[in-house]
Amino acid sequence: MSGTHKLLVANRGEIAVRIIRACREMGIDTVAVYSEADRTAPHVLMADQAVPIGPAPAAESYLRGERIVEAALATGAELVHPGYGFLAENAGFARMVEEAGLTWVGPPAKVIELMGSKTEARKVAVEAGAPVIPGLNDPVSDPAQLEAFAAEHGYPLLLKAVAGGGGKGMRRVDGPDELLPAFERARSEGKAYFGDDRVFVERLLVRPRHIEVQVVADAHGAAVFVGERECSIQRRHQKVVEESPSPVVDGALRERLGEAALAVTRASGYRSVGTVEMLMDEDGSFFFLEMNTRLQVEHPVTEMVYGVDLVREQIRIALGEPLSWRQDELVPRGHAVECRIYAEDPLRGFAPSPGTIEHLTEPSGPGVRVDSGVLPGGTVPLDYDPMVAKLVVWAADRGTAIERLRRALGEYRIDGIATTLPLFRMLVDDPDFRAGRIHTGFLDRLLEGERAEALRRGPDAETEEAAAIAAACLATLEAGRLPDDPWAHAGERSWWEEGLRILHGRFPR
Amino acid sequence: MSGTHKLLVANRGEIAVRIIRACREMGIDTVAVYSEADRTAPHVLMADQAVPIGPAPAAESYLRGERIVEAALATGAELVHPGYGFLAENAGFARMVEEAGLTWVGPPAKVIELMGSKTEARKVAVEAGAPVIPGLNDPVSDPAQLEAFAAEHGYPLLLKAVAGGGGKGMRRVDGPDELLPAFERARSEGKAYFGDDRVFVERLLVRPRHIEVQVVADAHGAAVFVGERECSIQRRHQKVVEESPSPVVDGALRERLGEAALAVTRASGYRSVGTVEMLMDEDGSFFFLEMNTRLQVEHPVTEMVYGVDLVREQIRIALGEPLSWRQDELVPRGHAVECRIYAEDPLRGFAPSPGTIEHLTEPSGPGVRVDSGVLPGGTVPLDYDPMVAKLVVWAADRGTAIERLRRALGEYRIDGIATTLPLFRMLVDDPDFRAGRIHTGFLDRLLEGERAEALRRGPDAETEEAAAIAAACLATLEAGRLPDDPWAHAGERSWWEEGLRILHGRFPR
Amino acid sequence: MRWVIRTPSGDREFEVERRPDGLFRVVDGERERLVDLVRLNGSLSSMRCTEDHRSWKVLAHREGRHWRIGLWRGDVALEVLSPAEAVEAESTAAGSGSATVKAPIPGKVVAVKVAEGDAVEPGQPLVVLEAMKMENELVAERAGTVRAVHVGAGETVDAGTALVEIGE
Amino acid sequence: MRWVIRTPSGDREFEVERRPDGLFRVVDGERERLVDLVRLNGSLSSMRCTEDHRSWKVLAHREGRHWRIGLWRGDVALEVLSPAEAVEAESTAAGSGSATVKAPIPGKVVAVKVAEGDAVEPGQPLVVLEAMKMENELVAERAGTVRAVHVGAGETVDAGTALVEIGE
Repeated sequence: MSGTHKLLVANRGEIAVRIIRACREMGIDTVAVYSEADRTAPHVLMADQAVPIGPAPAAESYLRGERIVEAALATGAELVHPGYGFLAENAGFARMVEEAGLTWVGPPAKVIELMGSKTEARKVAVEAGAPVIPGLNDPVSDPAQLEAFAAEHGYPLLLKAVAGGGGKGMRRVDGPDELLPAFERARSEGKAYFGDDRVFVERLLVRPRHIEVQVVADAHGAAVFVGERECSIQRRHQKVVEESPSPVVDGALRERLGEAALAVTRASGYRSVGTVEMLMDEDGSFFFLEMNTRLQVEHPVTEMVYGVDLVREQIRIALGEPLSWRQDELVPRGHAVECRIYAEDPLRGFAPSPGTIEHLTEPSGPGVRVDSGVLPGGTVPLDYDPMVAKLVVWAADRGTAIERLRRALGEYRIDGIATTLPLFRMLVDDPDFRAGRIHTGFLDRLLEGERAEALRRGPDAETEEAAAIAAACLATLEAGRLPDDPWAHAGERSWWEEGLRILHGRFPR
Repeated sequence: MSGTHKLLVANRGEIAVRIIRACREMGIDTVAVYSEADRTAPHVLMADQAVPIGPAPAAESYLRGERIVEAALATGAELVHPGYGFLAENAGFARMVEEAGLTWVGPPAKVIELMGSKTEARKVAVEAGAPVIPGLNDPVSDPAQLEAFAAEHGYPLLLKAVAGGGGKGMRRVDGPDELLPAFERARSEGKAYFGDDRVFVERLLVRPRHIEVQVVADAHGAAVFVGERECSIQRRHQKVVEESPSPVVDGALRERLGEAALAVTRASGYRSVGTVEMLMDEDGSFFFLEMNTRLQVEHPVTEMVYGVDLVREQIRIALGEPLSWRQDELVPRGHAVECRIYAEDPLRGFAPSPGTIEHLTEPSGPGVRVDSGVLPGGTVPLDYDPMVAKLVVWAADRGTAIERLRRALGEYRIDGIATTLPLFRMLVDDPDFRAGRIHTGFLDRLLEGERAEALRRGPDAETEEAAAIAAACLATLEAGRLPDDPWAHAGERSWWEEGLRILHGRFPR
Repeated sequence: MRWVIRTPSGDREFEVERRPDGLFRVVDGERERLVDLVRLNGSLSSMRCTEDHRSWKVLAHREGRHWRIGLWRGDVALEVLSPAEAVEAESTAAGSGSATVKAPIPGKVVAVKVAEGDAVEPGQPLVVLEAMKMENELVAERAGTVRAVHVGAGETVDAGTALVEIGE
Repeated sequence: MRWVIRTPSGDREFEVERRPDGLFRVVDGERERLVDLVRLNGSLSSMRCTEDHRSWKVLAHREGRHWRIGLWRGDVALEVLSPAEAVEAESTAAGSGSATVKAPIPGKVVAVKVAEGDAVEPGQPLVVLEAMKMENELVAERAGTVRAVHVGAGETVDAGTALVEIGE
């Protein structure tokens, strides 16, 4: 019953689960690695083997490349899949994997290096004939350079940590007053998270859309694009909702986007699945932003619309197999939307909300997919990215997909930690979102307005009334168990509540 | 926030949940009806309103049409959706609904009546030019007729209760000795379940495939077919696994099947979604079997392959809207397989296994859909059909779909009741199933052979060893809590187990 | 039993009685409802109003008097109080002139942006806290004057630790 | 602690000891394993063998000495016995010459196909029981002679009710 190959997943959470699922379906055995905080995490439970690699902090576990390579060698895994985040775009780790005689499930190390440098990637794009946004070609060493650039191109500007990604180390600058503090903050975040305090500057489009093109290239010179994703719903430059296709991309524009993305892909010597990110202006013109040399968080929307399995394909390509599809076989059908469920409290400035998941009900049924990294009773550790799951829906068109999303959000229940679910329940009713009138500043603006107040107020009056009645009945039910004092304070809980509490406390989860 | 329409679901279990989900996505309010056994069933929890209609036995609740109509009138529902089973093919109920001024989500009562009679349906098919299987045109009143038919066409024969369906009231006869007892049994089951003891006889194809064609017709004269489903994996004439497309149907054969099905659909004056069932011989010739004038249990495989929502379409058509698709827009993509999860014990002759679901983990991730009618902690009542959920997977091709099914079955855990999950885990490894070499007697034959012994033995040696180690550790852990006697008998459980047991027992579920 | 339910849109008072048949009689002013509420697995309940047949799947989470009720259209945060407690809570809330800004999560203080005596406006950054790979700015919810600063940059704090006091 | 684990393919004996570090030392003949088993929510546990890093999600369901362990590749039914119990259980099973056919589920007896004194073959129908809309034939699992019939057609029976006794 053992597979013919064995793959180590150098990641955790939902993406580790996603990769293990793909391996199961390919008959490939899997090895998980885990930190002390993840001893009983879902990816550990699902993998065929699991190897501890260090204490909770990522810097001492999931970022320790040499321990991960050791684990692969110890278990006989020949493939290493990095997922996204952690070491996924670390050329040094890719090289370390290959030097150990293992197969890296991703592009060659030198391509990661090339496209990981914003300045080099920009040069590749220019040479490939893809449009790029105005900006300085080299990192800013002196604030005076910033001022000169601002004088030439005007505000707003965008400061980006050279090694940054996923919204970390990015700062918007709206005027001269903000220039220096933003520069300091971008440098400090770059240093703290990526060990690199160099910062890059470019013109900021005022209401741009974030459109990205999925590309796949094999080791035999074939490459295709698999449509685009619209990732404009962001918060603090962090994607929150993604969809495919984009509401503003028609067939002709899709061709042009795809050709530009493929030109960059080919020029970089790419091999594996990857993503070319573009910024699109309100007039439909687009600019190369960067290339993500890895699997993307939001890959499921493309999978649902194109009927492909990108993780499977990525592993096939790493094994040297040829691309499964010709370009003309990749035909979009319907519309998919993904919501990233974060353990963050939208009512408290999106403060991270780690803790124990006391209740979990996931939606299912037609057109609904949940890629989850948590179990009921499990904990969301403080040490890692707070994304706990992705809810992805598909339907025949965008309007129906949004209605389906509303239905799925209604079924979705996570209790014990705060999540971004209430935000999404509000979003599906927003007229601008429903009409597809979105841009990268959309969500931040939405949360400033009266909708934020609505979020705080909670659902409609009828729902509030039902909740009040339910609470009154449940309070009566619980009070009935304590004849003397209806109120259960800490030390006065009824015996069964106490038993349950102790039961839960006794077993590490 | 209220919808513009309100629909009553005259059913329970997973199909009631499926219909409520479709309504949610269409902005239609929902009314559930329920028996005493279903006071806290999922469909009751999900609907906007819920009306009790009687005690547990179906004959006193879900089959009481007049109470259901009363419930619709009392709650202001204008639409009634019957699901499948119960009153779905009861023309009298359809008529009662329409006479009360409500809208029936299904074909006109007279079409239900026409196609519900096997003899009339056969005449319609003959007139429409569809091939039919040799058989007597009228019910058998005298065993002598049976003997005469057998003398002319030979054995095996099939006896079918006139009003039967879903495998109830069907008997295979292999020789003269079995003729009379089988006739008696078919009559008695017909009488018991459908109140009609008339029985029909026809030639039985020896290793036929059961292929059915999904049709959809609107009120404006348009009709399309949405590919075929292969339903050959059956047990006692009850479908267990269905897939789309059929492994033996190519484009040309699909056209011929579709045209025959549409001819019958048009000739019957059909309107709504419906299914034309065909038997296919080993040489690819096919015969009209019957028409199911309702939504089919296995509709999700068609939905996943064609990217359509059949329940939504059914409701749209009942509201008088035109068909959403032209025939040429209905293009199949990939392959879908459905497993019906029954509360039955495959190790004890598929004996029904009602009870409380103590643990439930449903699979998810790419290409997996679960249409479930149960909740963790919920009960499976003895009074109704034992199907608790449907697991449906989609992938780019049949082979990959089967690998995905294996992965999903591995993730699926239902504890507290016996289910058919172990059967499916065995099936995905069967070489004949994997090669698509299936027929309607396939499963019964499979279960006679050494595979049945494998089912009894359980999974492979490595898994058995892991289970033994787990049990030894868990037993030690539990024994450690009872210093005197390591064995926890009923009265000697450790305090927290007892607390948990009482906690569960105290609250009705 | 009498309860004051404090919802985002105001207080409501209910008289609730469990009848021998297991139904709850819920009286709200002149309106009387019969409610069929059954506790299921863990925090899950089913609820139905017998008059209008409205039905809900209820997920209830309780911490002392604070409840969160999850229904199909979203979650509602409530307080459930006895009538006496309601009066008492009212007067406490009204009388308080100062607010304590607490750490919503465990984390590391990256920067403190205010000092004792500073005047602050609503939305003004007070403390930057790092947790879960993000820097989180804690801002003033109301205008006032900083009465005390309890932490310094570099300190690690637990959830609930008082960081800054703001008075009038 | 010593356990005999009775699996479908035979008995295995384990000596299990919980070490101060929380790991389980499991000795099976000459082979020794260190097992990291953690109980999670309800019936769920995680398990890992430290030597070969094999890892499992374990769902355990127990009724007295009978356990069902659910793993990724399927469920395994086991008995967990003390060495003394294992010897005792062995002798009971071997000594018994008769079998009682019980109703596996509650239902209604539709027909009784055998009478006292009949010789039966494995697979021969004994009783037809109706439940959940289906007629279910209960068949003889072994050859023998019907020693007693405890029910008649039309009777409603509970799960576990003895229906027929078959002897040698």
